[in-house]
Amino acid sequence: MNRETAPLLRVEGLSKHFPVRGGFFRRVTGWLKAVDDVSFQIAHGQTFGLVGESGCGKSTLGRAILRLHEPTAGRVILDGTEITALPRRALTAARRRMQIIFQDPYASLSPRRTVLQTLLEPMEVHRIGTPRTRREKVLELLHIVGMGPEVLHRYPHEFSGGQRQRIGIARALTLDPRFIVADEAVSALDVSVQSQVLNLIARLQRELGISFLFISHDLAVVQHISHQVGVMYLGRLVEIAPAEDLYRDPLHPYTRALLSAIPVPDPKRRRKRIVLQGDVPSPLAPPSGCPFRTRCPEAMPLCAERAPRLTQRHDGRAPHRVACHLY
Amino acid sequence: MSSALLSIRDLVVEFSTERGRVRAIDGVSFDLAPGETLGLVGESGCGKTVTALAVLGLIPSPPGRILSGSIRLEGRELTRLGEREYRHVRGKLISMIFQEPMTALNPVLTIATQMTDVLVRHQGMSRRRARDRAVEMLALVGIPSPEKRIDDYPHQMSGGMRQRVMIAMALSCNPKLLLADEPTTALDVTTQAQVLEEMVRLQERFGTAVILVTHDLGVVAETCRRAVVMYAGRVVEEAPVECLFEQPRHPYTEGLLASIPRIREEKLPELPTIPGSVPDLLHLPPGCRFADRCPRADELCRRREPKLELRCDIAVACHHPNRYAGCRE
Amino acid sequence: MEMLQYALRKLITGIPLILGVTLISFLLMVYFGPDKTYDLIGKNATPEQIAEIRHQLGYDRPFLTRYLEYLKELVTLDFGYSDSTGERVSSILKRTIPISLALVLPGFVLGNLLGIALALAAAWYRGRWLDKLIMGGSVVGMSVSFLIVIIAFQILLSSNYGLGWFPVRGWNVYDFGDYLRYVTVPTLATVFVALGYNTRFYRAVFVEEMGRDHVRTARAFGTPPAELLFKHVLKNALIPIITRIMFSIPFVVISGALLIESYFGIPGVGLVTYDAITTGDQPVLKAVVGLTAALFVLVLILNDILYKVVDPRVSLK
Amino acid sequence: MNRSRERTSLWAKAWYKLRRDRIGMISLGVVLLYFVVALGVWLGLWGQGWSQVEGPMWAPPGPKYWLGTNIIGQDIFERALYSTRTAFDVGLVVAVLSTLLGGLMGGLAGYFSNRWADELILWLMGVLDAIPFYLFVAALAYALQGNPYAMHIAMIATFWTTTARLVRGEVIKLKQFEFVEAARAIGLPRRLILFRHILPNTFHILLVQATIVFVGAIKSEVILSFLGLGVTDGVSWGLMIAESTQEVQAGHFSNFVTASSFLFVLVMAFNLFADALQDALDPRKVSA
Repeated sequence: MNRETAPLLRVEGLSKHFPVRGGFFRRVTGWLKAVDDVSFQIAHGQTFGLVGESGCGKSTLGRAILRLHEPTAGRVILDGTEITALPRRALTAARRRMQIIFQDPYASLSPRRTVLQTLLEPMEVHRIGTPRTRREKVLELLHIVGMGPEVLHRYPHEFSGGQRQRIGIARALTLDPRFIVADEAVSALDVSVQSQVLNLIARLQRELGISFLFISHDLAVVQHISHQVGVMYLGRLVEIAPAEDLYRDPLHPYTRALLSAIPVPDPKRRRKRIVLQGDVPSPLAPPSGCPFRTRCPEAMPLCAERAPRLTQRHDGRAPHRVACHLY
Repeated sequence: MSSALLSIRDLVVEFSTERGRVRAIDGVSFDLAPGETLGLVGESGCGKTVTALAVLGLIPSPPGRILSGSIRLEGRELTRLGEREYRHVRGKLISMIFQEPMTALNPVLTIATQMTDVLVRHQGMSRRRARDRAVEMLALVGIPSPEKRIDDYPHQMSGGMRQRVMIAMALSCNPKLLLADEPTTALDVTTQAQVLEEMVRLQERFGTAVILVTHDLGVVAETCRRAVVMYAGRVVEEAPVECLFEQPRHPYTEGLLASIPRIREEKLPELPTIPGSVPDLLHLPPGCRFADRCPRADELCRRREPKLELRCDIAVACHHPNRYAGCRE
Repeated sequence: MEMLQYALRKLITGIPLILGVTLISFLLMVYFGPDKTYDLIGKNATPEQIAEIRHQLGYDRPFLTRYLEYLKELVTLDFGYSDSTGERVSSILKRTIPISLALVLPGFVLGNLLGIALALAAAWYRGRWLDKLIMGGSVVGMSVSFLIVIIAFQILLSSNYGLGWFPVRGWNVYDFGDYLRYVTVPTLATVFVALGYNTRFYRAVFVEEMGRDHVRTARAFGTPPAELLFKHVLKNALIPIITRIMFSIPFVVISGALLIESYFGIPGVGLVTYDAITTGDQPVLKAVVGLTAALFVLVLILNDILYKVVDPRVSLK
Repeated sequence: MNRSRERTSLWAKAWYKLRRDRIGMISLGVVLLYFVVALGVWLGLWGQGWSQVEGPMWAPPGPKYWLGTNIIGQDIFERALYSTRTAFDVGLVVAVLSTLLGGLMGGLAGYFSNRWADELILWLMGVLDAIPFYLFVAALAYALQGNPYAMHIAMIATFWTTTARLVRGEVIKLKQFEFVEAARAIGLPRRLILFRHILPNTFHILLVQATIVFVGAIKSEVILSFLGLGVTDGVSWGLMIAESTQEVQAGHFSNFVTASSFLFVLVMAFNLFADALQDALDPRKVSA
């Protein structure tokens, strides 16, 4: 296969189930299916936006891909290497190629280590370069994320949330990864800083050709930087489409509801919105059939019987896939 | 404005911290008409929540205290009320909904206990009457089978449900003013829509005035009639939402509006941003607090702090505001 | 039913704990403990006499057998006879435990109740002078040794150099009046020593609870101070309070009683234990250690069940 | 970011805060003064005449015997000085070793929480907590056949559990933090994650715990010595109080008051210092 057209990351049937214990001897009495049979691909230098509400399993999915959570089933193939099959030592080496940016800028930096220590550590672990080249690399990375050498010897508590997030991004870049998971990377930031960081990530991916899995609960945030967007509900992907298609023509009733629920900052356009009834069901006891049917305005008897599979939309030109019996 | 329900003038709230004294809000003034919905907008640390807590006399003290200024509810000065008198205001004339539905309700008391306590205290109802009223209120905020759910403990409910309970509890004594502090921020988007809708519907029905404290301009656009924008402890702009969104006058409002993530028809090459970050309240610049981040800042801005100036129904604190787009008088 | 099942499960998980405690104390006290052969028959015994007495004492049997015998004693509550007095250990305990309870209980209860009351006051007036006064007093109280308190109180209240109101030592209790006369000074000493620690602990608990969102909500709805303190703060703080009280029970009964009883010459289980320590009376020591471990497990179970009672969120699953 | 803010580690910030705490600094001074006294005894500068029986029985305080003499004519002041050394002997040994042990065990238990290593350590802590302290000391004294360090060992063996529980809780909390996940994501070995990223963030607990254990050890020594289970060679405040109980009944209070006051002032100073330290190190306050 041509390297240009082959995807960088292939996720096939990935599942992460957590055991639930109870009963007399704390036996395993059930499984929480945080991620259930998820498949998608990310092309070289592209960003895949993953959207869903809290508890839908999107963060678990991101961590399972990196094997920060050990997946229960399924395969992850990054750049031809099957990550899920790697033994421990090889996995450590493979971590050079995949990194993660976290949500909470206050919790993601080690509080008693300086910026320099934090940024040198990945290179030390992987024995990259000499002390001198490592230091040069750190300065270069700081420059990329818009910070100067004066921050090298400072501690995380001396920075604002946005600055910490930049340091976290710099750390993820130290190993020149091919792929980065950004887990709610801008959600904890104020609006004015949020767009600074979003622009930074978009620039990095353009200039360095890194592929991103950008996880967020906010469809509006995802739009700006995503090429593909996937929508998750109760551990499953319910819709995947190129960004333009998804926002122009959302198919799954859940995607539509999500889109219409976003408050629009324009007082003249108070639209009628689809307000979903009730709450997300507990992932411990998901509904039969389609997981969304309990809140779906278009639910049919069929939906309770059979879970819809993610299928290519028939009429479409674009690779727009949706898991809904309506299509 | 004598017709105002709530009138805040030059309010200053100070906190003593390890590194020195900080004015969390510094000279905040605005009015609220009966039944009106006002958005109090700004980013974290701008003082919007402190303002709401000050209205209810709930500034944690120590370390905080109201240094000066006045808060009047129907002409009655609240800052001078004793603790005992204030108790008859809280929950009865003014009530408040908080951001975190997970922690705002007492975990070891049932919903029934918490709601009836308020009604018994402020309305002098018998417990039985109070319970009936509480069930009624729960039904109004859209809780299914309220006569059963009322005996639940908070942890048996979802976040959205709890926030509805808070709304029901807050409106149960028919207060004149409801302070809603980021009531939907902790909720998921789809739940957020439900809860907001519920709140607006009830507020209209009861004729309650609302101060909606939020960082989300989208929420303000959809629910409020007027908005007060705060930055670093000060009001920078106050205007009817139509004017504010169509023609923001303060460069901060303008930047904030531009940088809201929104679904766009055309993808922009670069998202608009406000450069820099919010100043440290301990080391404020001498002039305008926004000057460091403002594209229009000049010598004057760095030297002198602009005052909030009112023209027609738009007030702005800026030396170089956007052109005035006309007013609706 | 759910409660019973839970208690049963806890009891089963408590078994390793009891095994551990008994094993360690058996190892230290009996296996590596003092050899009593020569105490019993003197230095000039013949090898046959020595072998005979060692056989009687069980020293020649394997470790495991002896340990299992100890466990059997624990299960049947029959610990044999005291080495020093020859009295049945079970009857010694039966006689002395009630005295210790009567001695220690008033101080324990008062120390906790007063501690909670002072802590509530301090937490309510946090940062004001009353808080500073109470907390200052607590630090002073924490800094005085229990031993010094006992001696000082005895001098001040009981001896001829002080007020001389109460008996100096002993325990001649025949009616309630006697009881009050003998229990007062030990109780005052216990309360004095416990109060500092208790007040500090409880204040920290209350201050944390008062900073919670739901207390702010209660204030935002005009809840008056008494209701706020008792219905919202105290009630929510019950879990740490219960934990502290429950887990101090085994120690108060043994350690607290030991010092007081040995100083005041009160014939409770503490004094018996102290005498057993000094004379190396192994049957008594084995009984005390075993029973304390059992008490500890009981406390663990009771504690968890009480959690369930005070906090609806706690599930026994 | 404001440039005027000093670039400081959390430790430097804590020290800065501690320096501004007047009560904390005064109590630190008192503790150091005691330490100098103990050091002097170690170096043989003073307190060497603690065991000489040369004075008259129960001499009143005066220029020769500053605080009088005891029942057999020993200089009470000398004995009190020497006891300071005994207290620091016990306090330092127990505080340092039990804190190290507690930190290590708590760290391991927390890092491997809900696995067998954790279960084992928890079980051991439960067992040690369930054995009555005085009995444990006595049993250990038997088992070690009069080893003078039996008391120290017993204290270390029982005092580490509190520290370990606190550290375990903190480690479990820290493990959830994203910086630990970040360390895993860059492929840092587990050992380094624990020692480089997790344990350094529990040092504030260890430091405060060490001061608390120090106080606990000194106080326990007094009671154990009184019960005859403690110090066997040398003299300690506890032994002084033990011998004073007979004197007290005869109306001679100097021995009792001296030992009690020496003990009280040191313990009080240490308690106040521990409070100040805790305030200064509280991460919730420091990061604000």
